[in-house]
Amino acid sequence: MLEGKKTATKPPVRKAPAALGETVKDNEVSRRSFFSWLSLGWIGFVASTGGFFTMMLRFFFPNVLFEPVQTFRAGYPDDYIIGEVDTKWKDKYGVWIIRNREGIYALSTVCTHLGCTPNWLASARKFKCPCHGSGFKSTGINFEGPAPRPLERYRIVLADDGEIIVDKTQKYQQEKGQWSDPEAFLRV
Amino acid sequence: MDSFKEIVNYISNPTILFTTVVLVFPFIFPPSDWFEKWHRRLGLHHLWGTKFIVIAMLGMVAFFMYGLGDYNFQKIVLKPDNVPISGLIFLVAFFTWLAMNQAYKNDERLNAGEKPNEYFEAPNDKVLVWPDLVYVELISLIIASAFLLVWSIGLPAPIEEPANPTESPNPAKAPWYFLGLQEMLVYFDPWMAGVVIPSLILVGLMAIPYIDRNPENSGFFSYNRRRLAISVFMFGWLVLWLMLIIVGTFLRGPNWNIFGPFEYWDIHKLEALTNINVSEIIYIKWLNKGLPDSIIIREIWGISILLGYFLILPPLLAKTFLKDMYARLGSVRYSVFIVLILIAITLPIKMYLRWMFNLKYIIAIPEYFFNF
Amino acid sequence: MAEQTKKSFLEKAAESQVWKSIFRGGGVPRNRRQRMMSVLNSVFLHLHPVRLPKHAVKLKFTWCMGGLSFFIFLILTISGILLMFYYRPTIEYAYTDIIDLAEQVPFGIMRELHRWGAHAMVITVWLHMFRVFMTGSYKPPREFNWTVGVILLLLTLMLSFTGYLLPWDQLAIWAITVGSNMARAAPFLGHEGPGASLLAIGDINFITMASDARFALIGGRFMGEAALLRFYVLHCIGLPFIIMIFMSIHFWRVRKDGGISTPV
Amino acid sequence: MADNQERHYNILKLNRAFAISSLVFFAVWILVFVYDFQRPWKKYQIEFRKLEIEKIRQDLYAESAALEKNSNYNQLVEELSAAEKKLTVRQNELDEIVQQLEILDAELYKNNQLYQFAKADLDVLKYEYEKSQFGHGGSENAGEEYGGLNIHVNKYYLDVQETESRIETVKSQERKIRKYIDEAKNSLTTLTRENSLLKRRLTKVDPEAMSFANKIGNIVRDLPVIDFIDPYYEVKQVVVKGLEEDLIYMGMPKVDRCMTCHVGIDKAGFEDAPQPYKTHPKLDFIVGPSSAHPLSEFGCTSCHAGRGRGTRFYTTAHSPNDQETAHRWEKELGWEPMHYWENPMLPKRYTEAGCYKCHSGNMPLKEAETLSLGLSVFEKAGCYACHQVDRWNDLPKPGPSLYHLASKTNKDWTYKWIFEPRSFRHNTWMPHFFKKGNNSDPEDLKRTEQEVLAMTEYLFSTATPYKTANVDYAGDQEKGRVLVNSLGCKGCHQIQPEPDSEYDPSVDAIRTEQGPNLISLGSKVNRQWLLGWLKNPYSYHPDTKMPNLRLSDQEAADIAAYLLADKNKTFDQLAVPSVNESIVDRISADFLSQLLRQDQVARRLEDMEISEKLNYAGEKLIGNYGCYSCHNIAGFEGKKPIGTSLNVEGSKLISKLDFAFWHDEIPHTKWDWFYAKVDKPETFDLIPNDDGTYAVKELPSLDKSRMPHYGLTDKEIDALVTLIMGLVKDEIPESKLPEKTPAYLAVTKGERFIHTNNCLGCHKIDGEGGAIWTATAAWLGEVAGSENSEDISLVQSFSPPLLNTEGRKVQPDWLLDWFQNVSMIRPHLQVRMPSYDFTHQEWNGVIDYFQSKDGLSLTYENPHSFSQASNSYLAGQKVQEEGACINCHFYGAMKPRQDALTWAPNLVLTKERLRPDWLIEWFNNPQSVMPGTKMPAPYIPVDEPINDVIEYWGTEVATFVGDTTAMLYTLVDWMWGLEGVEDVSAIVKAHIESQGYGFITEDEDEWEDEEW
Repeated sequence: MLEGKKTATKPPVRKAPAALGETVKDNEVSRRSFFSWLSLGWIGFVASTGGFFTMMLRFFFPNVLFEPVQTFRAGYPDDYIIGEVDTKWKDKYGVWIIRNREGIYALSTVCTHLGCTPNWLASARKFKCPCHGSGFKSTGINFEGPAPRPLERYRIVLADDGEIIVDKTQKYQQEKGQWSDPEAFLRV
Repeated sequence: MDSFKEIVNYISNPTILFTTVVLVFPFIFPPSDWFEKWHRRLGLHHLWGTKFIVIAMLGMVAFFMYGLGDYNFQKIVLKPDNVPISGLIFLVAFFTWLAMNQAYKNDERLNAGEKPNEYFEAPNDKVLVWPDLVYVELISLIIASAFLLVWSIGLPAPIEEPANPTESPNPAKAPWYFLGLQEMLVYFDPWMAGVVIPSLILVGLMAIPYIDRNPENSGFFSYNRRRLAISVFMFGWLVLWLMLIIVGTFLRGPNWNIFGPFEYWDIHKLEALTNINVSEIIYIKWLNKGLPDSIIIREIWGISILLGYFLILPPLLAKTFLKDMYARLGSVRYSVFIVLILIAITLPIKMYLRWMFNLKYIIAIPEYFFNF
Repeated sequence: MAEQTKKSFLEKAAESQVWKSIFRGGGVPRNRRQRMMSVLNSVFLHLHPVRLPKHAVKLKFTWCMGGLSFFIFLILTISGILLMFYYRPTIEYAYTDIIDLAEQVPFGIMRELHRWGAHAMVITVWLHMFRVFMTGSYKPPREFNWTVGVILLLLTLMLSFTGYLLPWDQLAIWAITVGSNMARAAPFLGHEGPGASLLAIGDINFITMASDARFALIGGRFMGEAALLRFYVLHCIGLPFIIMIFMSIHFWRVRKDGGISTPV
Repeated sequence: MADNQERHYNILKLNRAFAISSLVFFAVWILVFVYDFQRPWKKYQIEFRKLEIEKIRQDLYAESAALEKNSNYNQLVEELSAAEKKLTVRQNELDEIVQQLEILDAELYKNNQLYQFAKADLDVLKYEYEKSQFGHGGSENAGEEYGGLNIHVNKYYLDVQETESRIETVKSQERKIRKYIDEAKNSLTTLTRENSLLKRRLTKVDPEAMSFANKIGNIVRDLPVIDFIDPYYEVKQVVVKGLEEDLIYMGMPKVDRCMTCHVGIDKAGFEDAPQPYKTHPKLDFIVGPSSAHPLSEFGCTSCHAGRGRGTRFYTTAHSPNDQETAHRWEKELGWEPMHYWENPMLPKRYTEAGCYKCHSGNMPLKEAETLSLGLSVFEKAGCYACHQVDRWNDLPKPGPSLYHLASKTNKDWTYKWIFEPRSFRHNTWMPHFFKKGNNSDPEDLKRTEQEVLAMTEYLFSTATPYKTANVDYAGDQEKGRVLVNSLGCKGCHQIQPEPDSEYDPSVDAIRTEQGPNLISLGSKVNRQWLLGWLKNPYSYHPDTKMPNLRLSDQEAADIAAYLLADKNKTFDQLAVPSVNESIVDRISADFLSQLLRQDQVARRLEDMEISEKLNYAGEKLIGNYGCYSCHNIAGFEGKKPIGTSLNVEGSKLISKLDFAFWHDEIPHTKWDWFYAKVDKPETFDLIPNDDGTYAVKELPSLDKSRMPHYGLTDKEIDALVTLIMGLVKDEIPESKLPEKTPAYLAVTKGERFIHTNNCLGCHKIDGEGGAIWTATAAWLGEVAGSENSEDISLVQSFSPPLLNTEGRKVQPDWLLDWFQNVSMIRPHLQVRMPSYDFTHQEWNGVIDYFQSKDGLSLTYENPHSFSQASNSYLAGQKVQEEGACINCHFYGAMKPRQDALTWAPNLVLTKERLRPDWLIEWFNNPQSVMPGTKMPAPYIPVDEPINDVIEYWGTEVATFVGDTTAMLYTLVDWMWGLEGVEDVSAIVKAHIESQGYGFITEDEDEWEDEEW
């Protein structure tokens, strides 16, 4: 919209002096000058209206949000051992952080069956839901019990200082092919 | 009686319900001479006779009364926000009948060379607004107000447990008038079902007067001379809109599974929902290799199918089946009309593809949230 | 005095200067002229023409659905304004205020009236449109008014949709969540819509959870306080304002386009 | 067109007007956008970004330079390139693996899909089957179907697993091939982590380090209108849940946006940057994410106050620290006081006020020196006596009891003291009620003199006698002087005849003012009283903080002789005016007229004798001035204090503070009002003149400000104002307060008890306290010469012991016994642990404090068991022999071999007194437990060949070689077996009297080297 305004305002301005140069007698109206003043007026008016609507639109996006923080800092990649499921954030944030050979991912601790919280059984290397027995592999893939789909993953990225940031606002579902999203998996 | 319930439950399955309705529909609302012939031959025109509406209404009332004796039926039908939909079923049935009844009568008059019923009052033979119309309006207002007040006393507005953004009810449903769209979500991605289709519905509705240029039959009920227009409209309105709302409201239960009206909403019920994309069928099932890395190569088949559907089919139709229409509408109107119709038809097409081949997406580009 | 003039009190009142000034001299219309004037002279009845084709007063033809839609709209406006005196659109109060409407507020039935009226209006609007289609009343010169009608239909649905959130219960927020999640899939405008990820320069995505169409609608990344307030304002001020403008156009065009459609 | 009928205006003119007006309109719109875009905080963020870029660049430069110098790094780089070269040879194999993997992946995909499909169908069948079992319909042959499909599914599952294992095999081959290169890469990554992180950070902020697309994006993201999407420059805020802003009708969670301009507040590395970019001090303690007070949990204004939502300098309600700053702000930032916010930001000097609202139970507050000083002064000056503050509700009155005043001193002294206390003792805490700005007119002086006379009269007429045993020892001044220096009096008292011009008030300094400055006592008290007091202070005043030092009669007499020798001649010569009846009448009339009519007053006065009048006026005046708030005075028991309660003084609305005629001279802020009030309490009775002088408001005598003048230093007043500003009504939720564990509560309570009773005047705990050390040094200087008094370790050894690890150290039941019945532990000490009359509960509180502080919670322990026949005991005997503990320690009655200078506790006491666990800790490293102790770690064989050990130490000791703890436990066993005399005080006394300490006054160095 802004660009349109800029380019559109130029030609009439250039025309205006020519129109003024003509002597306009009493009620006689030069078509050219009539056209350029009028169009200038309309261009200005439409642009202003555009400004008004831009303001309206922008007004709907406040400069700060009052939403609870859904991200947390989960330490450094080195804090996590390859091949292990880290349960230290389970109670506080509802997240398991798992590191495998390629990288790190954050699994939601909500069972996809009825929303209970499964447990990590280190010896059997699986998540087992105590409610109805759904089982998930360490990747989050469901392989037994009634759970209809794999556990969800959360967005996981590195902060500027190299700390891991887990963002619970963004979920990735395997059955939707979202696990291939670069932010669903942190390569280290 | 249980077997009756089981039969109802069984035919409530959208595959059966929808197929039946789609097959029967053109015979009830015949769009062409051929269907018209069978419509008469099968005696379906009696549907719009006075006797039928009495029977139909009594039948529907009887069904609801019977159904309300069933716990599961009662639970879903008497859910406060579902009550208007029950009302809607009766109202739509009645008014469809009323419109068609008058239309058929008018058609007969027109066929007999008479003017339509509404014409009896010659243009000069007008009535004054005071008091006839004003009075009728006042009485309507009183009745409507009384009706709403009775409704309000009889049925408390729902207030459920306090909002909890972390605990979603199962199933989580949109307001009932959007359930048709939510039902489409089963077959389309949200950008189609939630954005493109609703927009096209609105555009399509607005475009009706500009596409339907048939100057006849304005100002009175009629069917015969507008049967294609009415048939198409009826299909959209009754089948694609209202029926999907009813399915979404009454038949969709936990995990968005289908439940018959007399079926218990068992949260454990499972439906096999493993679906497959066109690219997977081609590359993995048929060619027995992995999916190509390049998105374009991977989805070239789906893209071709879609391009063929939207770019090749319309001119083809214009030359064959819809030759007359093309001539009547001209190219612009025809293009708009045919594209709208084709998009509307994608819904049943995708439904059947899903039911028959477990097909999920014709084009699947989740990388850019572009799935069709 | 009453004996002298033998006029009833009402008749006398109808002759007073006050009455005449208010009702433009109108008494109970008794003859054709008065019947015409009663419509012409009333700002409310003036919506109507003076004369109509006969079928326009036949319910069998009109179904009265347009009129009912408008009337229910008036009921909704009045009951809605009353509800606003008790309802506070904040996550702290909204839910409990609704409970209080049912439990404590005198004639809290206003809420039922409002809710069921809203459902009824959606139905009457649909049926009105159905009738107009079936009688082919959208044909020239009424094409544009049909379009306005479609806009009114849309606005009716949006009014109902925005109102649905206000009780702030599970029913409300999940219905709106499901409904508004569509917006995040809007092509290019929703952060999960096709093409949105293409609107980026370098590492900066321009369509994100905090800048897409859904955000503009609910005022946040999640259903929360801002969504409630936005829906409330839209429901009580924004949409009624717009729908009234379009209703005016609609009614005006009905008259200007030749009144109710009639067979040629 | 041509005919312009029915027209008024020339259309061209209208067009022109339309064009111009809409262009102007458009220009206005541009202005609107510019106005909205130009937020004042943006320039700070832009500026900070430059600082940040500069800093990261510097860090990166330094880091890269360090890396280049790192030989390890260069070697790794070489290794990597070598490994890569090697790998090229095997590239074919790798390619093949990639191909294999592709095929396998496709296979896995397909198998997996087959499995998933079958599994889904199976699950449905399973449900159908189960449903049919339940009798809810479902197909009848579901069971069969289920079984059949199950076999399929299992087969598919096996297929999937098989493919997975094949993939794993291929991948492990790949890993094997890439092993070296991967390892090298990994160690290189570890080494360059810091470097790459800095680079990453730089690419985020520094346009020059950005890719081209990001450079564009960097500009676009902050353009007007679209700067909501992902702006770099943005309003930052913290929503503090739980801490609320008091909005009168309700509390709202605090929202602080300070970090919008103070961008570097939580980023280390900007400590030297100018404001507003500076890093917050002590990030580890406060603000830092891992500190006890992270920014996200506490925000800013919860401590600093201010208008947290503001994003402009003015609207945030900044407060200047001084007038100079205020002027600078006015000029540079357009600052003015924010009048529309009750809690403007605290000026820097009062910042610590914010600590108090959460830590009101502590004393001292760590990291809050000013506030601690404020608490200390408030308690010491007895502010709490007149101004009720819940924290101090349980304390006794701060001043001495006046019940037996007549037995202590005389009327003249009392008169002069009350009239002007500092003329007698320059640094007394007794404040001046008279000769203040509002009562120093000649007329006022005449009246106040009579007032003091009346009060003195009342005090003496109501005083009851103090009965003491008549002691008739002659005292020796000189001995008394030594005793005052050595016994420990100076832990609480000073003897400081002249004011100290360099006096710097601090919590520590005030510890030596626990008791009065002991000067000029000869002008004040009578000997008999002093003897009685010294022998047992509680007999004179049960609530006194002065403890019983268990003085002998001779010692008391010596000290009294010393103290009474000092007289204040100037003070003695001050005149005491005679009673002026007419003034006394006026004073009495002022009080009487509060109850009686004028004529009744006159009659009453006629009926009264002069002494009656004096007594009457005195009593009323004591009530009026509130003397009874600080002192026990007969007739005033149970009376409420006269001052305003200060419990929520910091939250008082500023409109409730009367600035009287002070419009410009005192800024209208709460803290400036409090400052003026404390500094010069009568300020608001005065009217400032332009020339800097004051007039006094027209006030009846009884309406004048009575708050007395303490003569505090600026630092002390600031500290008090900090405290008062901290006394707020904010409700802090438990979640934001320190967790109230029993240990925390015990420590907090103990710290306050220890502070109130001045334990740290003598003892040092963890480096705090020990005010008495100067006195010890002085005493050492006298008895052993300056070279010894300068030896800090010697001073330490002759000062009261450190109480580090006291909880772990002693057995609690022994400690309780000892507290109640103090006996000698350290034989060489002159300084004496006094006897306090604390209750059991109070002593237990102290013990609980020690234990909780050391992380112990047990109150009962198994006694240490040992056997005299055990190896351990025998080994212990050997170790103590070799270690020659007897050099310093008593073994019962057995005297140490060395001189009294180095004597140490009787080891017979140990088994009753100390905890074995602590002894091991102690033996391991005495210096870490008690820095500066003269105790050496016992010598034990550790690394020596076992045969040598057997030879020199014996077989018993040899069994413990290799286990230091067990070896040290042998000493414990031995000590537990040690029997003998417990009380060696007689031996010690005799020894020191006869042989002295044996101070070494020559050749100091040799002494140190040899012995320690």
